[in-house]
Amino acid sequence: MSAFLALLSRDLRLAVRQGGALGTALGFYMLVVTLLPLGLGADLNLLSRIAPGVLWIALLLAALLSLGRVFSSDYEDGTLDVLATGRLPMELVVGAKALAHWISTGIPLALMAPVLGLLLNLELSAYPLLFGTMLAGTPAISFIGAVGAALTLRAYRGGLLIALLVLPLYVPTLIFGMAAINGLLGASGTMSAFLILIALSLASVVLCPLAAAAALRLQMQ
Amino acid sequence: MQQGYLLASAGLPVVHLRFSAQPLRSFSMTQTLTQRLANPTRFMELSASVLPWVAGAAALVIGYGLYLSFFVAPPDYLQGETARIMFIHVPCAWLSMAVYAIIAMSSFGLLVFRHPLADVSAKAAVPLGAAFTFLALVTGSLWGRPTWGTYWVWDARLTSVLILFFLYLGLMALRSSIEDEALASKLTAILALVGIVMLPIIKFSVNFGNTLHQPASVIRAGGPTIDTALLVPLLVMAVGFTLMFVAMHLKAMRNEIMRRRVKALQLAEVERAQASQLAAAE
Amino acid sequence: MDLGLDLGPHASFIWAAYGVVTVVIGAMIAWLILDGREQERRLADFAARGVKRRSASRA
Amino acid sequence: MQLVAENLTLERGARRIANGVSFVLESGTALLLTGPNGSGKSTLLRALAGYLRPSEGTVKVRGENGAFEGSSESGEVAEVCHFVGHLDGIKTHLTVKENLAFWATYLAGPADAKQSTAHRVEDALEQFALDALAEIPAGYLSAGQKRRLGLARLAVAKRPIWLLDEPTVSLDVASVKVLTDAIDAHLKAGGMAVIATHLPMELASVRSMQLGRAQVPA
Repeated sequence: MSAFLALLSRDLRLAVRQGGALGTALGFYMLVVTLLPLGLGADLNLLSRIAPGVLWIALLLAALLSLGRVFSSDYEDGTLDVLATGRLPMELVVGAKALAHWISTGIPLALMAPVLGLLLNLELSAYPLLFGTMLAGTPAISFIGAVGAALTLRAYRGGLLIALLVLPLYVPTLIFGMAAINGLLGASGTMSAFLILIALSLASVVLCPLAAAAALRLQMQ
Repeated sequence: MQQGYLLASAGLPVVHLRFSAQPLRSFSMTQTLTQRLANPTRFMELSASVLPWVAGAAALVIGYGLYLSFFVAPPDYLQGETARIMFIHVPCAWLSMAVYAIIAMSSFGLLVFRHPLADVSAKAAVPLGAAFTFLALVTGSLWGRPTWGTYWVWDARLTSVLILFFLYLGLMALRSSIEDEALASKLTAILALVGIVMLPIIKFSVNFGNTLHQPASVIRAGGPTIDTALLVPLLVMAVGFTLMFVAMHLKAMRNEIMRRRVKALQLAEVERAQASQLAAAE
Repeated sequence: MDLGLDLGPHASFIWAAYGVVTVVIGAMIAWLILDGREQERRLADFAARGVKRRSASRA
Repeated sequence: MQLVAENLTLERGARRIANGVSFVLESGTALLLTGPNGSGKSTLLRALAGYLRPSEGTVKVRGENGAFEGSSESGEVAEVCHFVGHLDGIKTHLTVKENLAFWATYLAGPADAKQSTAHRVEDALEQFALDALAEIPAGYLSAGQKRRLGLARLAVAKRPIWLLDEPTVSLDVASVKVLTDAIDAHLKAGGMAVIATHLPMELASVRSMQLGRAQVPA
């Protein structure tokens, strides 16, 4: 456990020291949300109706930006080789790194979403819900994304390839994330989509490290 | 011949089945039937004799199916003549999913059993599956225009087939962007397995929205709801397309095995050139 | 395109659907055959020059 | 303890790198792998660490009485070895001390329980003459200093098998001495080392194995 925590805290510390990655992701997030009303026309009613979807899609894209570096920096400087000689199974190495990505990128993006909601004329009452569903859905984004990052570690054209591999796999997260907000906001007030979203995140936390670890082991030969 | 070593040890008298670009080295009587079928050389012999028959059967069945679909099947009482698109749309849609299942099974065979033919099968099937998925989308949209009045609706089934198409594209893109072919095979296999786990979840999520599509009508409890006059041509076409896919898959696998043999030969030539250079230097 | 068939007002959609399927599948079959010929040619070329694979020489 | 390689055949892509390599390494001895570039030294080390799965043969660890303790295939060899490859495994945004402290926690095993992490880090800093640089971000170090930092990892956690790939590259004479002293102390304490090098190393108890060119087919 101490090895897991050591790795987690090292990755978080690096994220803070390097700083740039988070700033870029947040800036990108803001920019996409700004561009969409410019492209769609600034009809406030339309915007408030599509706001949850816009915020989710922009968040997916912003998270995707920072995913490429999750394993590649450790691969390039030889750290991954040494991590593999630890007592921590590769699955937990992946888990620690994906968790660090969630904490350092997923949570800040989720925190940012309500602020951007202002730009999209989203009702104030929706903010806690929006933040809550994003908090519930972003682990799936980090962990599914980790699989894509692991698969493309040694691929040329890594960045674009990750998007092609991972975005189709984000479809359930997107749909249930949207449905969760609509369900909670709507008159029905149904929780089912929100619960499914949580289940999706939990399942990806458990299953994705298996695939990512297998992919990493193959590439360390 | 052997490299220098400190302590001699006898070579293990075990036949190792492993993935390689070449056929297995030697065969003993202890091999099981599946191992023997796994031998690419054996596969080449078998497929050479089977392929013409499968291809011929596919041509005959599809020909008969086309005759049925155009000259025997009556127009649908609701959709009229356009229902004839169903006879090619449904087989393509069926193959789009069946081929992905074959890829997933082959991937499993490669990763778990290191079956030497499994990767050849997976690699050969991906472009074929992508093509059938593409055809399912195009024919579906051409069917949708007269029926729904629009080329595309965001209905659950169409959307899942579209995402399936993206998964196929991902498999092709990943394989083509990794230089080491053995590594590319295994990573693509992992992606294919991730895909097969995600597909039902994607389907389920997409179903969360409303569906305009007609509910599954061929296979369902209580018997098919399609009129037999339409069902017979549909089934004939489905069988024909499946046979055609089998023939194409066999041919693509044969090509892939030959391509790998060519690579092995090229490599052998490089090594030989190196050796003669070395001998000349000494 | 008159085969003695009257496919109604939407005939063009039906022909387009069958046409696309024919073209795509035809292209795939053509590619498979040409690719197969190319590989056979290269193998025959190696055989003519007497180059053998590592495994073949040992078996 | 013994490190046993049996009839290893290694392949990279479709290329055969090593064929039928076997050796037994006893406690207290080092094995020098020599040979020209491309002769498979690095590949062999990676196979010993368990990164590369041999296409034939096995790597095993045996205990004092010759009992089987683990194989590289199942990762048990990796857990008892230090691997120092061409890359140093250093994070340039962390200080020298933070780099070592991370590895000290991450790589620690039961053998390290007696000493605190901080203590082990201090020892390693001292041993590899890095104490003056402890608070400096690793990105500012020279190539030789980075190499020393990478090698200092050997001292922060006790592991019986050291796998070193060209460890003397970019080290000055004094640092090479520090390294050979560290290896000698490790061997004296019952450890083992497999070292790929193109330079001779003066060690107390050493055998060497010459790797030839990749084998050419008949």
